[in-house]
Amino acid sequence: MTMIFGIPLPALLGQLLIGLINGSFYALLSLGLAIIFGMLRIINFAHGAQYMLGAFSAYLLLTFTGIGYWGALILAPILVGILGVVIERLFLRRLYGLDPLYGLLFTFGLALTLEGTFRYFYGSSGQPYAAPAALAGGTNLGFMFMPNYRGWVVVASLIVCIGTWFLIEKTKLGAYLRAATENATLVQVFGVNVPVLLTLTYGLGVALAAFAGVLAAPVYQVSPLMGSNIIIIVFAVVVVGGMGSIMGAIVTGYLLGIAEGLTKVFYPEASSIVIFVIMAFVLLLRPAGLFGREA
Amino acid sequence: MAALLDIKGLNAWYGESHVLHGLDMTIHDGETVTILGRNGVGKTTTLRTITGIIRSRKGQIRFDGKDMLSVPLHRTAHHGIGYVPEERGIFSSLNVLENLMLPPVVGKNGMSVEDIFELFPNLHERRHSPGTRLSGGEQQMLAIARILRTGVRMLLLDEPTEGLAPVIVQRIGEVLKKLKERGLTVLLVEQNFRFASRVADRFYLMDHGQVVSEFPVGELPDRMDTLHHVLGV
Amino acid sequence: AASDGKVKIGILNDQSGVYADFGGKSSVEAAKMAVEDFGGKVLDVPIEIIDADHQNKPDIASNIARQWFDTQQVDAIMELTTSSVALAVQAVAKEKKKIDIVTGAATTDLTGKQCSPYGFHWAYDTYALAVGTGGALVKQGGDSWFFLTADYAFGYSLEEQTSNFVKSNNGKVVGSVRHPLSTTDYSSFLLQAQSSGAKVVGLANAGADTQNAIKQAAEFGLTQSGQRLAALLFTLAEVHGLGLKAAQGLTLTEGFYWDRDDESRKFGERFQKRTGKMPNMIHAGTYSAVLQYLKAVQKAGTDDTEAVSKVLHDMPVDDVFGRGGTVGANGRMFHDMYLLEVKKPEESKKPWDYYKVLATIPGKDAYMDPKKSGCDLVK
Amino acid sequence: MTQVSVERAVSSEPRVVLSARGIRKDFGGFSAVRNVDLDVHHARVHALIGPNGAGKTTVFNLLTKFLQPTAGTILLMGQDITRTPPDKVARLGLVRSFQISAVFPHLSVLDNVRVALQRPNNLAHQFWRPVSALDTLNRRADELLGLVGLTKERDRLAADLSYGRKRVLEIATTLALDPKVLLLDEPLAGMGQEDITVVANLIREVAKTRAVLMVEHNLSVVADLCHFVTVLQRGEILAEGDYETVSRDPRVRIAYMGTEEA
Amino acid sequence: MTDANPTIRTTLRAEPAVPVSGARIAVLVIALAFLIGAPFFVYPIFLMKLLCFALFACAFNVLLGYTGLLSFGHATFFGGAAYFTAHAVKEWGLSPELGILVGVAGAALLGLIMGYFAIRRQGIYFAMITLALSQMFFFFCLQAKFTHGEDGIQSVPRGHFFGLLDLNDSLSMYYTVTAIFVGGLFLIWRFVHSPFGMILRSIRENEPRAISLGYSVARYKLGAFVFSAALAGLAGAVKALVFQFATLTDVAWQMSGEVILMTLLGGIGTIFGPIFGSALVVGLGNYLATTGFPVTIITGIVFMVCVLVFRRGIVGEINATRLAQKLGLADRSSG
Ligand SMILES: Nc1ncnc2c1ncn2[C@@H]1O[C@H](COP(=O)(O)OP(=O)(O)OP(=O)(O)O)[C@@H](O)[C@H]1O
Ligand SMILES: Nc1ncnc2c1ncn2[C@@H]1O[C@H](COP(=O)(O)OP(=O)(O)OP(=O)(O)O)[C@@H](O)[C@H]1O
Ligand SMILES: [Mg+2]
Ligand SMILES: [Mg+2]
Repeated sequence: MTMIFGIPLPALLGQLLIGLINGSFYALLSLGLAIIFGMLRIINFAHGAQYMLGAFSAYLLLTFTGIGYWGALILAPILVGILGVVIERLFLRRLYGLDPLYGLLFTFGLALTLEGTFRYFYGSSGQPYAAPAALAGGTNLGFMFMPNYRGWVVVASLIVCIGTWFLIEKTKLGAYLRAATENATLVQVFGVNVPVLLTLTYGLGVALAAFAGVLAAPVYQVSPLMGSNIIIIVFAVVVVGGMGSIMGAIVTGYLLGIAEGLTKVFYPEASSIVIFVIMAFVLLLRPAGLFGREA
Repeated sequence: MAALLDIKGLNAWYGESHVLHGLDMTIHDGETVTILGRNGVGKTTTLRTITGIIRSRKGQIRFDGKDMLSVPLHRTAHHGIGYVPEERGIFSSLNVLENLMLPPVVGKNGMSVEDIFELFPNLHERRHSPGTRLSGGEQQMLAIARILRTGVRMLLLDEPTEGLAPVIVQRIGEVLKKLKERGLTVLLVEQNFRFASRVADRFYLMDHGQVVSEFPVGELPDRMDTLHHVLGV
Repeated sequence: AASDGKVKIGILNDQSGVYADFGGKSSVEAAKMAVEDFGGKVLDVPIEIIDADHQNKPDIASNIARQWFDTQQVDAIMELTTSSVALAVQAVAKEKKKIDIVTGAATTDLTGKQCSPYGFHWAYDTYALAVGTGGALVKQGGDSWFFLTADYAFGYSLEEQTSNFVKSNNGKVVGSVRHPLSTTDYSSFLLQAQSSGAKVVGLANAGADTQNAIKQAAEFGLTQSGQRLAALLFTLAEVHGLGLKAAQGLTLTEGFYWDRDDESRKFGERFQKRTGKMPNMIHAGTYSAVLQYLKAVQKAGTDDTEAVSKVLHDMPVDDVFGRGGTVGANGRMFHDMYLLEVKKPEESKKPWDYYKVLATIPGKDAYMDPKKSGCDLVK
Repeated sequence: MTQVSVERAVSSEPRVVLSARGIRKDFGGFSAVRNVDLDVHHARVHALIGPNGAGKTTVFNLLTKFLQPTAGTILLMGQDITRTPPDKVARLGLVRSFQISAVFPHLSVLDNVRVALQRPNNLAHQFWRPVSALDTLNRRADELLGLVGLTKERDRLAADLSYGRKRVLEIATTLALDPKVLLLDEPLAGMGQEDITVVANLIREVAKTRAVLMVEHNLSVVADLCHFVTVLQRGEILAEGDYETVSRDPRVRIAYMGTEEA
Repeated sequence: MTDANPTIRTTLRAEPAVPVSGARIAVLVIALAFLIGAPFFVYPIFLMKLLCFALFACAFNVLLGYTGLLSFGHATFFGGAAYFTAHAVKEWGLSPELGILVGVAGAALLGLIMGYFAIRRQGIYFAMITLALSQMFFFFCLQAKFTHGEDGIQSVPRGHFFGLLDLNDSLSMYYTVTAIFVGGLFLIWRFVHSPFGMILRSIRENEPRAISLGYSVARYKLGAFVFSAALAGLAGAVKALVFQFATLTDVAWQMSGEVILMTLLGGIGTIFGPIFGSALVVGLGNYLATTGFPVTIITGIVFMVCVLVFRRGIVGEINATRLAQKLGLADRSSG
């Protein structure tokens, strides 16, 4: 058997694939963060909580209305997205134009409240949620046993990431959004309804988090704390990728997922901090991040 | 000639501070009118109030017969008013071409992109650079070009020559003349008196948030004394 | 007679944080049930239960404990989820010469290096979990082990103690991997566990980490391929949160199961009426601790700490939780532990019917010999 | 504008204090500055003019090391500063102003100047002394404010000054460092006529004892003030010489001044 | 520098040095009297906790309020110092004052390392980098042997301060803590209103301009960062002695969030604001513990309300009132 650093090649391939799956979540979440930051100049600390809300909506939809996974995959992001819209309308818009730190602090409070509320009503040990029957079981890839559901996660996240990237970078809508970030009044003077745009953007970013949440529900325990564990890592991903760069967020998400996966094989003790270490190095060598735009 | 823009008794405030005190102004279709005045008399404020950026305003603004006071900010452009701000407002996250294409087209007699690039060859050359990586003068051109594409009927231009090389100032003068031939109405704010006198049909002189005098270009020589006094030119 | 006209017990635990399901508000209910069962009065003075949420912060906990002792005439504090809190409050109680009975924390230090003459450890500890899952499971044929260990002291000590029992029962440990706290994705580790070929995969972690690992083990078909999953610290509440579909086949050790016999069922049902859920070993442990404390006060005829402690050390425990229990000189309460297996969904006949009892580990075997505990109260 | 000021400082010792050789700056594929050689002399005013986007500000950024040149070398008083960080360059005596006014808005006018004075007077690191330690700087600061006519505004917040006054303040702050070489980016832009006169005279005055390199579009001032003019176009030097020579150059007229008299 | 944001300078603005007015002195005297008399009315250990957190918040505020840098990793210094001190006193048998010194030095060193990376960026990037680095430190503490994992370092002896004062007596402990607190506060006040502090302010106002005046901005920021870290460490070290333990909660990122809340609530960029803020947060945490209402929800709501309607914080709002301005309690710029 071919060995690489003392690890059989097939095992290595397996771990790479697993890293990619992990990266799918990072990519989806950092994409949403990057969009919200890019357009609203708000670091959405509540992103993790909204991811959790996505997973919980799937669970609640199932328990109270009987709507299963596929329905939830569409409905949960919409519902959570609408909540995002409401939050933006009522609160966030009062913070535009202020120091972005206030946005960070507000969403931090929001995250605490959301998580606290769910912990209060649903306890901390979480709720069960099963993968859809169509994706149950797994496939033997030769080098590893691959649960079908995980394959689907990779595919779904790729589709959504690329679609979102296209929407923002390649359409007129995206140009409005980017311009509005810099000078919303002027874009309005040009005849674009910016407040509505911003609202929708936040809704979209939040919906992406919720989508990731639904994807995660069958893999991870649906628990009020699921978001706060992952959000700090995703922050690091975004810093490494370069804030505000959509492509950067996506690519870095996958890359760091893989890096983390490999660390789990070679030096598992360090897998929790490997992303932070990478971040430190990137900051030393390229302060703007891998994909950041800075002279 | 019909009055395209008709302003009566306009008052405007920045928070507590009252800046425009009953301003009256009438601009006819196809005219180029220049507002003159010292620093801080409220020229920029006048333009910002017309577009609706400043919402705390009282009085009357009619554009093409319609009352503009109740129009939301993002609808102003659709009525046919285009604005080029003093600070130019080029977007750094958009490249030159994207900046140019940004404002939605609101009228039918907008210029085509080809025409624009012919008028401003610099922009064509730098079309893929980020907007704010242009020099000051290039940015000014881009800001004007951007509005020309949308086909508005009236252009509000705030100090388009500030910080520009003489040769560019001259070019912008030519552009304004061409726009006039195309039937565009222009309301221009200028400190550069020499430039203004070349392009304008008529002048308003502002002081303390009011129009203090109004005269056509022909009367300019007779007025030089007052202008000297008020503007220090 | 009681010193101040009443006997007051404080339940100090996590009610809103990560361990809220462990005990939480429901434990307060359990304590109140004990008071009712005792008759509401002791030595003719009323019994009062108060409670507080320490938010898993030792400084808040120690602050509250001091205030309870100094200004609120609290005579004993119980439950004390999470070891940092338990150790801190035990130190305060020792200083103030007051009784604390821990049911919510796992560390053996409470009855070891940091033991207190007035401190008691009631429900379980890492040693007992290791004996139960490590020792008893080997006897059932699970003789080769692979550990998935949380990368901090708690994980290490669980792994170490468990492997000792595995080895002393002639089993072997074929490998282990350490994962950071709060890891969400366990697939890499599970693949390693899978390829190790061990019969038992031991999860030396807790809470959400264990839950995620179990859920993903099901996804990777670990149990289908003949391996057995053993959670070293896991309770009924978490099995409930995970659902039988994901948890089936899991082996674990608890000090209590509501469906053990009639007595426990009666207790369980009463508890469920009040809280909406069945009790785990922490709830039942807190019930038992309160009850035993009251009995001790009764017997001592006073709520004086020294006297009550002495009775607590000497008097056997006999209630639904601590049947035939005894208390060691280091404050450790010895009671039976149960090796349990989570049922398949189709085997479960009624709500909360989650476990099969694989083995009962007698109290004297389940806990560390006080002489070896390192507690300097043991001569 | 052909008049030559009689007041022009006589360059007693026209030695080169700042010199750049073959400097170049590429942004992505685009080179904003190419092959620029510059010699700035002590006790002279050197103008850098050119159409918008010619690269004047970029040259300033390169000389002061706010940008790192892609190629070329820069010498400050014989010392190679091509790789030196910007704050160090400033400490070596090369100080700049900015095209858009750069003051500390929420400090008083006096404090703005005092901040600049702190470093040369070794009062920058003391975290254990009270601010009143800085009062020793007041005399010099007031002197500088007097020089630019800001005495009346001494205690106002810089943010409350009008644009023109801010630029004046910026110049006072720059002078506080007593730089050997002074780089001014459009120092007169946005100023009213009175300020223009004051500041132009000030520049003339300070240039007697140091080198000044300035970017300016106001050609009458350039004609009046500058000993030497370099015309930049598309990142390259188009013409050099004194104002009369340069302004007669037909290429300069086409590229910059236009056909009419400015 | 694309992330330079113009609004930061106007919304996070600090008070300039103001000549000491009569009213100010009166307030100080009252505060001091209160500190001296307080343990006879309020629970001393609670007071000590309060003082530790107040010092922590004030130290944090040096960075946020006077340098414009939001650190989301200050728990590292607070909790880190607590561990160092606890270890030094318990395992090495050092005296309390030396233990505190070890804690402070350790925190300063951590500050130097974290600052070295973080000051390369500004604004929210800075916040996120500090957050990530402090998370690394959390994992370090979790896994390192000397911290005893989730048990924490327990039963730390208080010992005798300078070999004389028996800290096991709660009153002498209290007055020691008070003295350290007042000393720390004075240090902060002096630091902020010093020539060095002046440069910090100018950097916050206009960084490129400060560079062009020859200031190596990075060094000043780093200096402020280390100072703030060291004082946060002082607070943590004292807390370890007060409670006689050091645990993971103090290095967790939630603690960093809490100190931000304290500062925000009290008033960013005011000297006394963080003291009020921490009193409220600590008091609330204690109070809610026994009410059965979930603490996180309340904390979250307080956060949101503060940001939305109460950005200046308690002291900031008081300073802005006419009366305060008239008495000369407030500064010139916040009106
Ligand atoms: N955002 C603002 N808030 C408060 N006051 C303002 C604001 N903008 C302008 N002003 C004040 O309003 C008055 C008019 O300003 P305006 O910008 O209209 O002057 P202007 O005539 O355009 O001057 P300039 O020639 O300098 O551009 C000035 O006194 C100015 O100080
Ligand atoms: N950071 C940058 N990245 C890319 N291009 C840049 C950058 N800075 C400047 N440029 C480009 O370099 C050219 C020169 O710019 P510069 O600002 O030096 O012009 P300038 O001569 O100062 O013009 P002005 O008189 O209008 O201020 C311009 O075309 C500009 O677009
Ligand atoms: Mg203006
Ligand atoms: Mg320039």
